[in-house]
Amino acid sequence: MIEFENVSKHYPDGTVAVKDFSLQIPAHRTTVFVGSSGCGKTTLLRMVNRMVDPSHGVLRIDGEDITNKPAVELRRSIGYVMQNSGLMPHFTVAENIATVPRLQGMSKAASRKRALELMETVGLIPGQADRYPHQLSGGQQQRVGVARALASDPNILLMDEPFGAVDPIVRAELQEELLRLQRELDKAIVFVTHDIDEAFLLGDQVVILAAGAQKLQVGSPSEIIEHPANDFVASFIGAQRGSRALSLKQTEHGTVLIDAQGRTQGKLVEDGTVQ
Amino acid sequence: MIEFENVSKHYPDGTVAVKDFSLQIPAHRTTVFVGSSGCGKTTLLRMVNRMVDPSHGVLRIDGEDITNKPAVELRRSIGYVMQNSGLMPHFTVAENIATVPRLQGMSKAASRKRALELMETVGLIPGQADRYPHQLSGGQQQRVGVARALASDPNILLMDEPFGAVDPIVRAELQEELLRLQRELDKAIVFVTHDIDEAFLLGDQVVILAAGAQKLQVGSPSEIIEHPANDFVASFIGAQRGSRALSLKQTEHGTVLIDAQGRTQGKLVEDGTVQ
Amino acid sequence: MNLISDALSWIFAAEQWQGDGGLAALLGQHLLFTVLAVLIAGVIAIPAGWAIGHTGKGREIAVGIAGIARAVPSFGLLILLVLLLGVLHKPEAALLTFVVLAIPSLLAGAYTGFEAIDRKTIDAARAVGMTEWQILFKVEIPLGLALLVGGIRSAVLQVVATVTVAAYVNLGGLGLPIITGLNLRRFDMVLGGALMVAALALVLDLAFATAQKAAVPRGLGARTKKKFHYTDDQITLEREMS
Amino acid sequence: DPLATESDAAQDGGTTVVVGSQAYYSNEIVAEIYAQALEGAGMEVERQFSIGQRDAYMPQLEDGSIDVFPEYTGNLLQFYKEDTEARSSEEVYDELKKSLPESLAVLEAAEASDQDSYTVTKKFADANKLTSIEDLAGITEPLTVGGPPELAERPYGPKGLESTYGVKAEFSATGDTTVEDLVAGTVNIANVFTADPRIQTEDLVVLEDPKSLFLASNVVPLVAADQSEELAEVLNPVSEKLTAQVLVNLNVHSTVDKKSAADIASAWLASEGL
Amino acid sequence: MNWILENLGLIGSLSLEHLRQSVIAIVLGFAASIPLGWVAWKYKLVRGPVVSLTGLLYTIPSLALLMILPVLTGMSAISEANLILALAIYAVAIMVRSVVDGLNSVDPATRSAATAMGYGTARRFFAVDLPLAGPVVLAGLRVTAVSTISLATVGILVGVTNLGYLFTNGLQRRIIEEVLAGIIAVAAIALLVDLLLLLAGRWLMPWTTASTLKRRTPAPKSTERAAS
Ligand SMILES: Nc1ncnc2c1ncn2[C@@H]1O[C@H](COP(=O)(O)OP(=O)(O)OP(=O)(O)O)[C@@H](O)[C@H]1O
Ligand SMILES: Nc1ncnc2c1ncn2[C@@H]1O[C@H](COP(=O)(O)OP(=O)(O)OP(=O)(O)O)[C@@H](O)[C@H]1O
Ligand SMILES: [Mg+2]
Ligand SMILES: [Mg+2]
Repeated sequence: MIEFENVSKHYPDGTVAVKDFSLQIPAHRTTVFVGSSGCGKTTLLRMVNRMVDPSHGVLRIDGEDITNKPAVELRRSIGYVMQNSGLMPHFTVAENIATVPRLQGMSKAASRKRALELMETVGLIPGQADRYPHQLSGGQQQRVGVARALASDPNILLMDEPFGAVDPIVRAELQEELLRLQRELDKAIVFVTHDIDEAFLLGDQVVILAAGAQKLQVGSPSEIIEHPANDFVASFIGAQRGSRALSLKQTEHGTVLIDAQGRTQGKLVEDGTVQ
Repeated sequence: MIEFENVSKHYPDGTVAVKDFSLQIPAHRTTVFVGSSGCGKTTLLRMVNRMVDPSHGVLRIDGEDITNKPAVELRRSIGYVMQNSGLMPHFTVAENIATVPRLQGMSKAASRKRALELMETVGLIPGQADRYPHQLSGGQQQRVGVARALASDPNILLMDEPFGAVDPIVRAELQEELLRLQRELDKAIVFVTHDIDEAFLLGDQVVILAAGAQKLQVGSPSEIIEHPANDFVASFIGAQRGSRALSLKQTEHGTVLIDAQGRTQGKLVEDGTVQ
Repeated sequence: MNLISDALSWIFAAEQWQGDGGLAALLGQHLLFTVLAVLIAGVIAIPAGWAIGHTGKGREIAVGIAGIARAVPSFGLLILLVLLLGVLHKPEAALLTFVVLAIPSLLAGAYTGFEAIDRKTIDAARAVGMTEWQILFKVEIPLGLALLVGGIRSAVLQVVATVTVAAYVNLGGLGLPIITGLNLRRFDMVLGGALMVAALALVLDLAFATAQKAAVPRGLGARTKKKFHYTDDQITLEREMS
Repeated sequence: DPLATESDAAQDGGTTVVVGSQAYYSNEIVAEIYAQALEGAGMEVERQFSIGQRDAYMPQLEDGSIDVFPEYTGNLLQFYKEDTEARSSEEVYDELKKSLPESLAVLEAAEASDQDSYTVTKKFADANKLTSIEDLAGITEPLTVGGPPELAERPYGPKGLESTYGVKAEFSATGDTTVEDLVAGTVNIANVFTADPRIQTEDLVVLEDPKSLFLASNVVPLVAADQSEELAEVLNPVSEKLTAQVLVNLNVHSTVDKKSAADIASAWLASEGL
Repeated sequence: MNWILENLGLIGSLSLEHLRQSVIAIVLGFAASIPLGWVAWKYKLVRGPVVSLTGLLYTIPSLALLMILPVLTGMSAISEANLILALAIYAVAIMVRSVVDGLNSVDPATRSAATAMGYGTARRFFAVDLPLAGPVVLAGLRVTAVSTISLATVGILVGVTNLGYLFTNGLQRRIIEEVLAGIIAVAAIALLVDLLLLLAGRWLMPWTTASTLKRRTPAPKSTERAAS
């Protein structure tokens, strides 16, 4: 479990990126931070692996203040996936994935074996092991990024807009993949996005943030959609789909759902099973 | 009206970007090309203002083969908005907007007046006229791009993922703005995106494309959602929202719509008016 | 330190500055050679570089020529040209040597300036209906200017340092006290001459650094500062050529 | 100095004789002749040629890292005694012997000399009836002296020309192209070495020097004093054969026939039976 | 051309000398530039002064430097060490800047990713920063190598023998082929070393040349031109 207790962050130039933020992030669940640009999501995330140190407040992992552990060790024990993958361009795919095991002193052969296992886990074929990142597509690069983050079998996985730069179809694929992985792996995932759809799709717990990492609402996707805390949240979660207020319309092809502008948004099926 | 007649484009490296493409694009309407990366959308669009010349086939505007007109003149008579705005970094906002009038020989003073009018049209304040593009936010830059494209009052407006690079909230704003503008201006807009939601929101006619600019389906958003031409289209238009197959679920807060994974997608309201 | 003070007093001795062989005259000759050589090289290399940058063609040839030009020792080339052209054409021989020296930097400055421009900007210029000439004059030249000035700057510095060999073939310049002093074991002269060259180079470098800042179009303020910082010198230019 | 590799190489050479030369082709030929003659006498020879100016190599001779060096009596004397009054070959040679540091010695001087001179073209000499530097004083047209840059500061340079002979002349630092400049007419008086073959090939006239502006400067082997006896045995016969005309011929072989110093030296040694 | 054919041995041995002197200078200059460049890159305050001062070294006329250095270091002016030291100083003048540029060219996101994975500072420098700065540093090194080799010829003016000998000797003897041979030999060595460095770069930095298997959308440039 990760615990933020009255955490604040002031950058040297005076920006207050995070103001008095408290939150409990449960283990084995996916928590998503969602909010518009600059609201402090990345800052929150990077505090967990001490890439950013809080100006005030305490961060605990499993009850222990994280400042008690050397930063370098802490980081090796936490997976981190960033937008544009952050892969080392001069390492091959296998070398990238094996980075942390190697840093922890694993032998070259053993770490390569581990890398190949992980490639399978994230859906990469072994033939790509000796390629360089620029020889992969954006989506494949992100898979490598995920594999690398998983290499030391961390309990915590931090993901900062990991799918922000890939195109929608690949993104949907990666999202499905992550859902599948999480069912298998059962990590505490902290995920940052500014796409509310992605947040609702992936999050067990969704945290909607405003500037200064102010919590607007915390809850499960259903709780939030069914009961937005205020108008801002309502409009925020609606903003990206025209509106989530749908009504029924009968057409010759059956019943469809239309939004406030009269645009078709989906098709009504009789029950919750896939059509 | 823009007419593609059996148009193909082979790039020198052998890529067949467009293969035997025919389509009529009506005046005063918004036509959206949507499809995944590399399917040839940009190539199609750039053929209209002769930034790309077709290898085979003919393109007509209002019945006349566009190769009959000098490329430079043709381009001045067609608005073009690209992702990342493509503004001249060394021109001020007003100078950027006035580029085409100036090229056409309009006086400095008159073209500046025109630029200021257009700034108002696209929702920029006059105080920004003498700023440079990098001093504006991404969304504002896109507005400048639109204003520049409108400067010569063209009948045709080509837009290549114009909102692809801005964040979702600003994107929603710009989309609304474009809908409003189009109601006023009544241009033939050809819009490229790979976001199916955007396509359905903006398009009067939506063209779903596969590799080689193969037309999978052409129709209004409702026609396509209600009657996808094949499984691929069905999955493509569903891909970005988990699924568009929704079913009803009663909750204590009222009736909501859930998708195949049981995730809440919206709230049922009694009729089509906004809640 | 003694040496330096000797050199300084040599430089500042009033009689040093007068007459045909005086420092004022030598400084003038030095500058004249530098300016002429860079001008001539510019007339050749800048349009060529622009043509390469605009069309994207001929880059390999330019890189090849520049590579060879850089590999040719100026000192040897000067001697060869003096022998070939004869003593009556020493100034031409020297000038030609310095022109060869200046060309690589200028060529690189001209075309890397164009190449560093965001392709989208040029694409957009074409899409709004600019002709190729308009693209050249309204977009490429203004946006490529800062790197070009950088190229001129490094060409000037190289030429200033090398014009010292002009004295070797009786063409004066600040190399004269260096070469004379060398044979006379007069270190005040050698160091004095060297200090004069370095001071001249410093002044020119500062002037060009200022010009280079001024050449960055206003619109490319904060956002591209960094980029220009790291491409504003010869090394980077050369790098982009290789 | 541990970094000076030249010294390293030489220090171990009790048995090896190190022969040096200036960075001047004519000097190099003579050095090569010495070297081959010594080799002929069964000695191990190491060549350290083309060392540049006297200032550069004298310290190495003084510290023993070079053992043999072809020198010129007058110029060498001036190096040690700038204000010397000696002018004739004998005077210079005698005074030089006295002025050398203890570690150095000169062997027999050759007849051949390669000394500074003022030289004009034949055409100019005929037109103005010149045979001696003195005659220049009568010329009304402006005179320009060409020579190496440092001539401007030398006692026998333009200043000496004026004080000794009353000849006023501008100076032009023509350096390595002095003869070409004279022929081309950019200067009308040139500071040329008397063994320069172009004095013959280009039809030049060496002006006489009745007031001894220049010192006589004969070719002489400068050697390490402690080896002078063995070396003299080999080199004195060489110097004996080295006449003024021989030196010019040797230079012609180098500049006109483009032969290497080694070839020229071995051919000459063979022809002289040395 | 006769002269060249008859003196191939001389040209060859001078070339070897020349190469040896230049390579030592290049290696020394390179070795000195890495720490200097790192300091200049790391500490913004000293960056300006370090980069401009080393850059200014480049403008000291080589002849003057060759005469003045011995006075400062006490070594003999005609010693090879003196020439090599001077050349190494010029090499530093060029290289420091490209080391700084190279380190600057490393994507901060990559650097930050390395930190996030648990690299310590020193380890990160050698495993990440330095290799990624490699291409820019190599480009600087190539420029340095070429100019050092061409500059080394001035050594002859203070009495250090290398290919520069062919210039002065050729001038004294008016043998044009000799001077020409010198120029060609110098240029050939320079281009050869340049090529070797290029190949070494490919070998040491395989990621820079590994082909992009996925088709990269080419810059629209070429086709537009065809269209306009
Ligand atoms: N190193 C820094 N120094 C100063 N200010 C910073 C720094 N890093 C971030 N900020 C500022 O802190 C605020 C929060 O930044 P943060 O990167 O956490 O936002 P974010 O929610 O991740 O935004 P985005 O969605 O754009 O990634 C912003 O105003 C940002 O400009
Ligand atoms: N100048 C070119 N030379 C060669 N191939 C090209 C060129 N431009 C585009 N292509 C190729 O043509 C195909 C279609 O490209 P196009 O840019 O039209 O696709 P798109 O649908 O706009 O893709 P995206 O959504 O990524 O912008 C792609 O395979 C692309 O790689
Ligand atoms: Mg962020
Ligand atoms: Mg496109």
